[in-house]
This record gives sequence, C-alpha cells and structure tokens, in this order.
Amino acid sequence: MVSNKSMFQQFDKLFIPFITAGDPNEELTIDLALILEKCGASAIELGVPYSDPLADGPVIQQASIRARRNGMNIEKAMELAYKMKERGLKIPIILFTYFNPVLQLGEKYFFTLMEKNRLEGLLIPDLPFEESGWMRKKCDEHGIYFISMVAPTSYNRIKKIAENAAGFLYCVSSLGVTGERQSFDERVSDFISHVKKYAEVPVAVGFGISSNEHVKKFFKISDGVVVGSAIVKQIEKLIPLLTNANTKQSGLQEFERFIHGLLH
Amino acid sequence: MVSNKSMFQQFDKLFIPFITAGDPNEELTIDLALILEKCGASAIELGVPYSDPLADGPVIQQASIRARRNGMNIEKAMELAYKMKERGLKIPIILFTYFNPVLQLGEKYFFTLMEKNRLEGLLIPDLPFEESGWMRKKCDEHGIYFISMVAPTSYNRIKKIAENAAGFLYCVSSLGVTGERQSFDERVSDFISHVKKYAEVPVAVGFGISSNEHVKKFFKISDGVVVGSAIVKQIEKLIPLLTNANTKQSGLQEFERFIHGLLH
Amino acid sequence: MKYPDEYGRFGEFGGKYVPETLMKPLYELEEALKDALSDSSFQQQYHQMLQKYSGRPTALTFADQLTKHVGGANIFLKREDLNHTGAHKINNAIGQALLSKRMGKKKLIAETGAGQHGVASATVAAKFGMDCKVFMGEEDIDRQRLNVFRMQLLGAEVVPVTSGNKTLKDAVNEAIRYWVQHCEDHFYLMGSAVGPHPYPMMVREFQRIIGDEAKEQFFNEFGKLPDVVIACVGGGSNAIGMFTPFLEEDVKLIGVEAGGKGVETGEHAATITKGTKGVIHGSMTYLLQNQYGEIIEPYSISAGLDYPGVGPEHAYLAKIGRVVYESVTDEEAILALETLAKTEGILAAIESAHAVAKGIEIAKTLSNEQSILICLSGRGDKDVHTLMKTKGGVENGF
Amino acid sequence: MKYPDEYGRFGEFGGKYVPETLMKPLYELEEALKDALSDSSFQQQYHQMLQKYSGRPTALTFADQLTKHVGGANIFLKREDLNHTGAHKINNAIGQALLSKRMGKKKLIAETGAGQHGVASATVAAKFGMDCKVFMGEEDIDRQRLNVFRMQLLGAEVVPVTSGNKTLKDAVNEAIRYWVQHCEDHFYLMGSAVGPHPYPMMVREFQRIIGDEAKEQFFNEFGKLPDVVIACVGGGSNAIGMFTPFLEEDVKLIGVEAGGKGVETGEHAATITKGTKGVIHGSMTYLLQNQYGEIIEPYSISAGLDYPGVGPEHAYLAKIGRVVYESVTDEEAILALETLAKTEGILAAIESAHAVAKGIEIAKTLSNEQSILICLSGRGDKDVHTLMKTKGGVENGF
Ligand SMILES: Cc1ncc(COP(=O)(O)O)c(C=O)c1O
Ligand SMILES: Cc1ncc(COP(=O)(O)O)c(C=O)c1O
Repeated sequence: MVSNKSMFQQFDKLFIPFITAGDPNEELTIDLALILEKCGASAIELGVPYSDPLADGPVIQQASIRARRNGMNIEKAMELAYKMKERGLKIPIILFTYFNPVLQLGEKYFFTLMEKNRLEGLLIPDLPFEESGWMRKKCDEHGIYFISMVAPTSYNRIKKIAENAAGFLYCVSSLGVTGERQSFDERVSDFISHVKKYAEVPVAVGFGISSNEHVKKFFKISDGVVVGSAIVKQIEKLIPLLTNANTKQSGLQEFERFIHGLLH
Repeated sequence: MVSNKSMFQQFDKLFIPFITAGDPNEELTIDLALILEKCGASAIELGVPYSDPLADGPVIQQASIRARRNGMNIEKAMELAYKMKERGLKIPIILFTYFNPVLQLGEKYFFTLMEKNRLEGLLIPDLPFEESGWMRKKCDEHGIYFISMVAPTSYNRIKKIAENAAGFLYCVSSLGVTGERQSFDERVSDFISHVKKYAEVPVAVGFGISSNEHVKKFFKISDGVVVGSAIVKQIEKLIPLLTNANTKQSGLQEFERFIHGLLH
Repeated sequence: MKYPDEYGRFGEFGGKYVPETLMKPLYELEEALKDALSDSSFQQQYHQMLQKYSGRPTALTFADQLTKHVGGANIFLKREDLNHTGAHKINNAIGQALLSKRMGKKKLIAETGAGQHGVASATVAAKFGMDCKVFMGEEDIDRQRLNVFRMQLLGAEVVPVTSGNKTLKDAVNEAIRYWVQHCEDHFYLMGSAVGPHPYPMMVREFQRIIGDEAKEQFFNEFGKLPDVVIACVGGGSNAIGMFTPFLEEDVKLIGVEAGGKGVETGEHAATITKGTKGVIHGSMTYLLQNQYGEIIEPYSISAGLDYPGVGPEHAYLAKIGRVVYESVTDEEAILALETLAKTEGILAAIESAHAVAKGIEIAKTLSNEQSILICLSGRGDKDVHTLMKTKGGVENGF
Repeated sequence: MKYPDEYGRFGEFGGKYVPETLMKPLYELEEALKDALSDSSFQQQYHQMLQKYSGRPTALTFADQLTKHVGGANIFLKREDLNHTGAHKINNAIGQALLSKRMGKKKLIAETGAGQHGVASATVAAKFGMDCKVFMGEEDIDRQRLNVFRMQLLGAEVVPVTSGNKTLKDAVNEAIRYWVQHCEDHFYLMGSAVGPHPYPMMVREFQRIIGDEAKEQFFNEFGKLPDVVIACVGGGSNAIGMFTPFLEEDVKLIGVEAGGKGVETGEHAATITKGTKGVIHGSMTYLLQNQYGEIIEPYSISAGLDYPGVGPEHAYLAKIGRVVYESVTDEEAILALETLAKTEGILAAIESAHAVAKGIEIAKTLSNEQSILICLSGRGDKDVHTLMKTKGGVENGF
C-alpha cells in the first residue's frame, strides 16, 4: 500500500527532473541521471518517447523524436531504469509515459517489467482521475506510486485527486503543455496553497519551470519542482559535446553546472 | 419588282460559284471572278467575311479569316463588286452576307451601297423566311433579287418559300454547313423535284458540291449548282502562286483549269 | 406572359435568325415545349427531378452578418449555389433534357465557356442515359482543365473548338454548326436564355423556379415582397428566372452585367450598358460589336458572364425600362466575394458576386425596413484558382 | 440511447484520456451540451440554420440508372453532397458553433486533414462572427492549397503543423495542445465522432439529422425501411449520423473503411478491420499501432478517411456485432466513383465512393424487392485533382 504515502523522506525542496529515455542515447541518459542525483534530485522522471505526445511542447517532442530514432521504446525505457540502478542510482525513478504504450504491453507484462526494472513511480499524463481508478489500484498492489496531477482548471476536482494521491502530487503550474514559460500567473500561489490543503503527500509544481528564479519561487510556496523542458533543452544544446568521446566529460560538467545554477 | 423572276436568261445548267471578298486580296478576287465568268459562271456569289459565320464550314471560315486580316468588311466587299463590274464583269453579283453586318449599316445606307455598287442579288443565310419579309420587300423595291433557301428539313415550308422566291431558289443539298461532301443522300432527288414543283424561278443546288461528278448529277436533276467550298479550297491552295507576281498568271491558269474540270 | 409573340419576339428583340435548315427543328421544339409545359405529368417529372435529384427548393438565407456589416436594407440570398453541380444551370439542363427525352432524342449537344453548363449538361445526360457532346473553345479548355475532366468523368465528350477566338462565342457557333448537321436526332441544350426562339422562352420557363420559390419563401416568412431583386446577367438565365415572377409586382429589378476592367476601358462584357442592337446566335438583341457588325470579344474575370450578347428578353426589359441594368467591375465583384465569404461563410461564384456587389451598394441607400433579394446563382469553388491568382495565393499570406 | 454512460464509455470504448487540464472544459462542455440538447430554442436555432443556411433537408435520390446498371437491390443515396460546403461536415460544425456561442466562447479551434472540416469550421465561424484557427499539417497544406485558400478567404487562420508526420493526426495533437493552453475562452470544434467524451456523443447528435431525415424520407415514400444502410467510416461521423436512427431497427448496417492498397499490404486506414484496441486523441477505441502503442500513419487515397483511429461508438458497435465493418480499396472506390458519375451524373467524394463501392457489391447479392440506402457524405469537386492524377488527366483522353 503506497497510496497517501510520500515517496520521499524529505518533504520539501524536492527537485524532480525530467529526462527522456534514450536522448541522446541510452548511456548518456544514465550519465545524466547520475549527475542529476549528484546535484540533489529527489527522483528522476524518465520519459518514454512516444509518437503522439499530446501533452508535450516542442522541446520534449523533439527529444522524443531523437530517442525514437535511436530505437527507444517503452520496454527499453523501463530496462534503462534498471541499468541506472545498476550503475548506482539510488533515488526513485518515475516512469513518465502516455497511456497507450502501457495498454499495449498489457497489465501483467507491464507490472512485471515495472518490478523487474525497479521502477518506483508511474506518471501517465493522459490518464486523469476518472480513468485511472483501476491503474491506481494496480499500482498500489504492486507498491508503485501512481503520480496524480492537478491543474489550474481542476477546481472542485482537487480535493478528490489530492486525497487519493500517492508519491507526490504533481501540480500543473498553468494552462498549456510542457515547455518553458517566461513568467507565471499571479493566481498560481493561491492555487498551490489550495491544493496543499488537501494533499497528504508533497506537492511539487511543474510545467514551465526553467530558471533559478522560478525554482526559488516554487520552493517557497510548494514542496518542490518538476523541471522538464529546461533540462531537455540544455541536453539538446550539449549533444555535440556529449556524443563526442573527446568532449563528453566536459559536456557532462557543463550539464552539472547548468543544474547547479538552476537550483542554487 | 423582281420577285418570282429569274435573274438569268437561261434556265438550266446554271453555275453559281462562291468566292470570299478579299481572299486572298481584292485584286485577286476580281481576277478570279473574271475567270469564273469566262468559264461560264451565271453569277458570282460574293461572300462578305464575318466574325461569326455560323452557317459555314471550316474552308469558308478560313477564307473569312484571311480576308478579314486583309481589312475586308461589308462596305469594302460591296465596293469590290463595283470594281469587278468596272473591270468588265457582266454576270450578276449576289452579295452573300450574314444579317448582322447588313443591320449595322442600316437599311438606307445598305441599299444605297447595293445600288451604287451595282449588286444584283442578296443572300442572307441566317435570315429565314419568317424574318425576311421586310427585307424581301425592300429588295423588291430596289430591284434586288433576295435569294431564298430551302433545306431538306423545310418540308411544308417549301411551298411558301418557293412561291416567294426571287432570282433563283437555293436548294440546300443536305443537312449541315457549307463544305465539301463525299456523297449525297438518296433522298436529294426527291427533295429537288418536290421543290421544283413550287418554284417559278430556277432551282440551284448548293452545299457540298465539289466534283465534276456532283455537278453533272445536279445539272441533271436541278437547274444549276452553287459551288463554294470546293472553289475556295482551290484558291487557298493556289495562294502561294497567286500572290507572287512571277507566278500569278500560272496560278490563275491553274484555277481556270480547275473550274473547267469541275464543269466539263 | 404576353411575350414572346408567335415569332418569338420580345418587342423588337428575339426571333429566329438561323439557317433555314434549323427552322423545322425549332418549330418542333416549340411545339414539344408547349405541349410539355401544359402537361402535368411533364411538370411533375421536372419538379420531382429538381427536388429529389438537385435538392430543390434551394434555401433562402437571411444574410444577417452581411446586413449588419453593410448597414441599411436587409439582404437575402436565394441559394442557387446549393443546387447539384453548384449553380442554377442544372434547373435548365434538367428541363431541357427531360424535353429531349420526351421528343425521343437521346443525343445532347451543348456549348460551354467555363464549363458550368457543360458539367450540368453532362450530368443530366448521365442521369438520363443520353449521349452528350460539349463544345468548348480550346482556350477555355486550357483554362478550365478541371471542369473538362469533370465532364469526361460524367461520360460526356468534350469537343475542342478551334475556330474564331476559341472561346464561348465560338463554341456556340460550332455547336450550332454541328446541330445543323445532326438536328434530326440531336437536341441542342442551350445553356442560357439566348439563341433563337424558343430557347429564350424555354430557358426562362425552366429557370423561373428560382423566382417562384424565392417569392413564395419570402412572402411566407414576411407577408410581403422584397423591395429590390438583383441578379447577375451573362446570357441572362438566372436573372430572367429570378425576375419573371416579380415582373408584374411593385418590385425594383436590377440586372448586373460584368464591367470587367471598367465599361469605359472597352474591356468588359456589359452588353446592355454598352452594346448595340444586332443579331447574335440567332437572336435580335444587344451585343458588343463594331461598326461592321462584327462581334467583339468581351472581357470579364468571370467566365460565366464573358458573353458578347444577352438574352433578348433582357434587351426588351431594358428597352421598356422595367429592369435596370448596371455593371460591376472585376475588382468590385472580387471585393464583394471576399466580404460575403468573411461575413456569411459563403463562397460565391464570381458571377454571382457581381450581383452581391450591387446589392451591397444598394443596401446602403435603403433603410432597415427594406429588403433586397439577391440571386446567388452559383458557388465559387470553381473560381478558387482564379482568386488565388488574383490575390497572389497562399504564399502571400492571403 | 443507452450509451455513452456517465464516463462517456460505449462499453469498453470511449472515455476521456486527456491531460487533467482539459477535464473541466470537457465537463463544462458536457453540461452545456446536455442543456442545449434539451432546450427547444437551441434545437430550433440548429434546425433553422440547417434549413435556411445549409439547405437541409438534403435530397434522397433514387439511383435508378445505377440500380439498372448493377442489377439487384434498389439503390438510394442520401445526398449530403448537397449541403453548403459540400459535405455532411457542416451539420456538426453548425451544431458545435451554436453551442460555443451559447457557452460564450467566440474563438474556435479546429483541425483538418484534407481541409473539409477546416472549411466547414471557417464557414460557421464567419457566419457567427467568430475567430477561427484551423490546425493543418504542413504536408496537407502542400497537398490541399485550394482548401487552405478557401479557409483564408473565409477569414480563418490556418496554422501549419510541423510536428510528427505533419498530417491529420498531428494536426489533432497540435489542436489539442493549443486548446489545453486556451481552453478558458476557446471552443475546440472537433470534426468527427472521435476524441474524448463528450465529443463522440456530441458529433453523433449533430450528425444524426442525416439518418433521421433519410429514415423519414424513405418511410414516407415506401412505407417501410431500407434493408441495408451503408456509410463510409473515417472518424465515423457521417456513418454514426446515418446509423443512429436505424440501430434499433431490423436493418443491416455496414460501415466501410478505407482499404487503401489492400488491407494485407499494410497501406490502408482500415482501423476496425485491422486495428487493435488502444487510446488515441483522448478516446479508447481501435487504432493502427505497433506493439509499443505507437501510432502508425495510415494510408488512403481519400484524405478524409486517412485517420489512424475511429470513433469509439463504432468500436463498440463492431464489438457487439450490430454494425459490420468492411473495407474497400482505393481502386474499388475510384471505380465506383466513375460508375456513379457515368450512371447518375453525381460526382461523389472519394470518401463517399467507398460506401458506393460496397453498396454496388451488396446490391448484386439482393433482389429488386430490396433496397440499399447509401450515405453520400460529400461531393467530389475537391477530388478532381487527385482523380486527374490517378487517371492520367485530360491528355490521356480520359
Ligand atoms: C454561377 C453562374 N452565374 C451566372 C452565370 C451567367 O449565366 P446566366 O446569365 O445565363 O445566368 C453563369 C454562367 O456560367 C454561372 O455559372
Ligand atoms: C466527404 C467526406 N466523407 C467522409 C469523411 C470521413 O469522415 P467521417 O468518417 O467523420 O464521416 C470526410 C472527412 O473529411 C469527408 O470529407
């Protein structure tokens, strides 16, 4: 039974970075995850590249395309989590995937793979509360945190969603898909404190967080942040360095500096 | 009063050739008319080139285009008749024109030109009996033969048309527009003899007559023939010879031979 | 109707200026038409086809957004664009094809300019299992490949016309020439209210459904008649169809001719506005001609209005002053087309847009108590290519 | 109707598989729809627009010549091609735009593949004075320049979609992404009976006018119902609109999918025939996908059937066996299109020709006491370019 439980010992200043499995390649995804842990990540959101990522903005779409070109798919992405753990990653890994790939693996095989590959969490952006009852139950049975989301438009749905959350509650900062934002609506603070009223698990804010300033802002008013596009965009920028054996190390160092700058 | 009167002394073996005014040029039209007279033509049908000659086949349409390119129009065509007479042409000239050009000149001016230019006949292919009452009357008043046509589809109209005919009665050999035909329908003899029953003027057959054989056939069963496209086509063929000062004479001789061949 | 008279004359206009060979076919046609029009089973067949095949009655649409945009009189559209094949042309094609069938003639001849009447003819030929030859100028074939293909798809033979200027007027000439030769078993399906008697009358009778319906629809909804009725005039078939039931009513009637680049430029098709009396295609009417009676090639951006003559009844109605004929330029028509598209979501044929342009102009001068009824003779899908060229296309962000 | 249930499920299909952000807009839409459908003034507005703007009721045509040609059952065509803008799409666009207006949203979002739904959306946006953004794959923009221009002429903004394969499925993704960001004041006007609840139900309700009319027209004329009813299935809106009133009657229902180059070649869009269960565009249904749930780009010569999913109600009707879904290849569809053109004078959309092909096939197996009703969902003017390419064009004497 994991529902209503936090997946973290610590309950604030959670930093949950998103990276796409296989972008730019499997080995580098592991390297990047290890650096994120080193920089203080509380968990890794590992994105499964998908043909039709309709909740994602252009940056993560592009990462999906790169990863799929490398032959990445949901099975390999899950195996990649295992490899991360083998390479020493300690923090939990949350599989971020659209619903259809999960569906196609089938319940039994999917959960076999989740367990076998030591995945601790699951986030399905297109499986809202009403459609996820069964999945939440199954996750619970398998000791997997099914991460729920609330959005600025959730209103009277917040209570129900928050009360049933597991791991942490993903609070969508603003309308729209994933991607960087210059600034946030004034109403976001009210929204977050409203959400926190109902949540027994930590509340982390995501969508658009892309600067140190944003991180600081949300560390103040919520329990943590999810950072996706800003990181993925940095990875995209570093691909030339990262994929050249001679410059890989300096690329990784650059990445580390970037993450450090984001957080401190 | 010319109605019910023949425009010819002779009442059979009438040869009424058609040529287009200004094709290939004014002078040659006169030359050709003189040769036709020399070969035994009973009258000249002088065609006014028109923009929309809807009763004509391709051969006469082409002659119209050539003549219009040379600047020919209804007024000049009428003046050309005068010039023919000046050059010694004795046989009557019938102006062949669509109705609209006549209309645009206006009644008074048109008849002034007809008289001044010594034109003896008028044939308007798109002015059928019902529409031509007024024109027939005016022609009559001016002593001009208004040539009427009967066609294989005329049936019970034949009597009325034939009885009111002046000059000669133009018997359309077969359905269709002007142009050569290989052969004629069997019914043409019956049709002609039917027409002849009512006509007080000579009955000449036209449309498609293009060989010596045709001419002989129709000389037998009617009072004469109108030959258009076959002659115009021959002129078209001779243009290179006719329009070159060095070869003009041989061109005219060739033309004479052709007409001779047609008739004898 | 007091006219045409027995000679097919509308006052001094109309008549039968054709080669003798065609006189009997025309008399036969006249007989057959008279017989058919007074035969209720024929009328029923015709109306059934209109309803169950072409989708009549067509809608009467209140152009509320356009009315608001323009300010002034209420604008109503008689939606002939909703007809099968996209224009009023099918009303007439159905009528004539039914008559042809009744006369035992299973071969149709038609002329076409832009291809609209050609498509309508090919359509009815297919539906009635008839042969169909469509005469079309080579120039027009080049410009209207899609419509050529449509006709062929419908099983018609498109005959390229190479005489004259290779456009509509020459296609009519050639169709008549072919008809003269084959009049015994062919029916000439004329596409507008032009040509020798009884064509202008026949086309009027097969198009007056437009006005009959519109009058009834308007009256049923408002208990009165519109103040002004407007239609574009090429040969004049949609206009005469629209006007006929209003002729004896106290309604202002306006026919709109194609002003092309401006009636003062010489590049236009404003036959009544600028033409003179003469004979074209077998009929006495107004036409564009030079001093020798040679026909002048007209110009309009809309292929369907690009005709040098006009139906003789319009010439008559102009002469007696019952209908006012005005002209609208290419530019004004395109602007009206765009305005209508943006306000009403209706893409009109450029032909019809001429009527809309005049309607907008007139509406401004009237009060919102008054109403204008415009005949939207056809849809503009066929014109999208032309419009794209005019407006510079997608690339220009239009 | 017993379904969809409160979760928007048709048996195991349907539902709302969308980001949390869209849940409230979807609930609001559901409420507004329920409210509107039970409000007689909304119903009246909707039916008035259909009648006075789009020209409904559309005709029910007895295809006598096709029937004779085929031999067998009597074939009837429900003439959605006679609608304003040329297809059934406008029924739904009018309904949704009215609802949007009622909800106080004056900005429309739509997706389009070939441009038909885009044109319908742009049309209603113009008529209701609304803004309209149409998302369209860059590939499709290239292939359908005329329709792009039509939308622009109607005042809509066409937004090029460069993600994914740059075709319809990606246009839907992008439209949804845009909607997620602007859901507070934008209305997403979905073009087929797909997407998250309440879209499949809403589109059905706005398209059932097709079947309601056809059923009544047929019954009024023959005092019975047709034996077989056939419609083509892309997303499934015309089919569900046609089938709905017949679901509880003793009538055989056949949905026809695009078989492309043959369902065994992999190049097709036969979603039910060859697809598997999964989630696409917010709905559980059948779709074309690989083992990892990645969507496979479908293929069909007809842009309107070229969709990798299908409305969830069709998935359900297939599963319970109430409707039979079969497929027709490109080639068979084109042949049927030609046959229909030559026998009936009707140029069908290639989409609709799929239904005609199946109708011809079935008619042969039935007696002349029986009747087949085919939904002719749209006209083929938009397809003439494609046909010309396929047949080699005018030059080849076709
Ligand atoms: C849509 C449309 N309107 C009008 C016309 C003009 O013809 P008429 O004046 O005979 O109505 C045409 C001719 O093709 C047409 O296609
Ligand atoms: C004419 C026509 N028929 C059918 C379709 C397929 O859509 P649906 O299955 O939603 O009816 C389309 C789509 O564009 C269409 O344009």
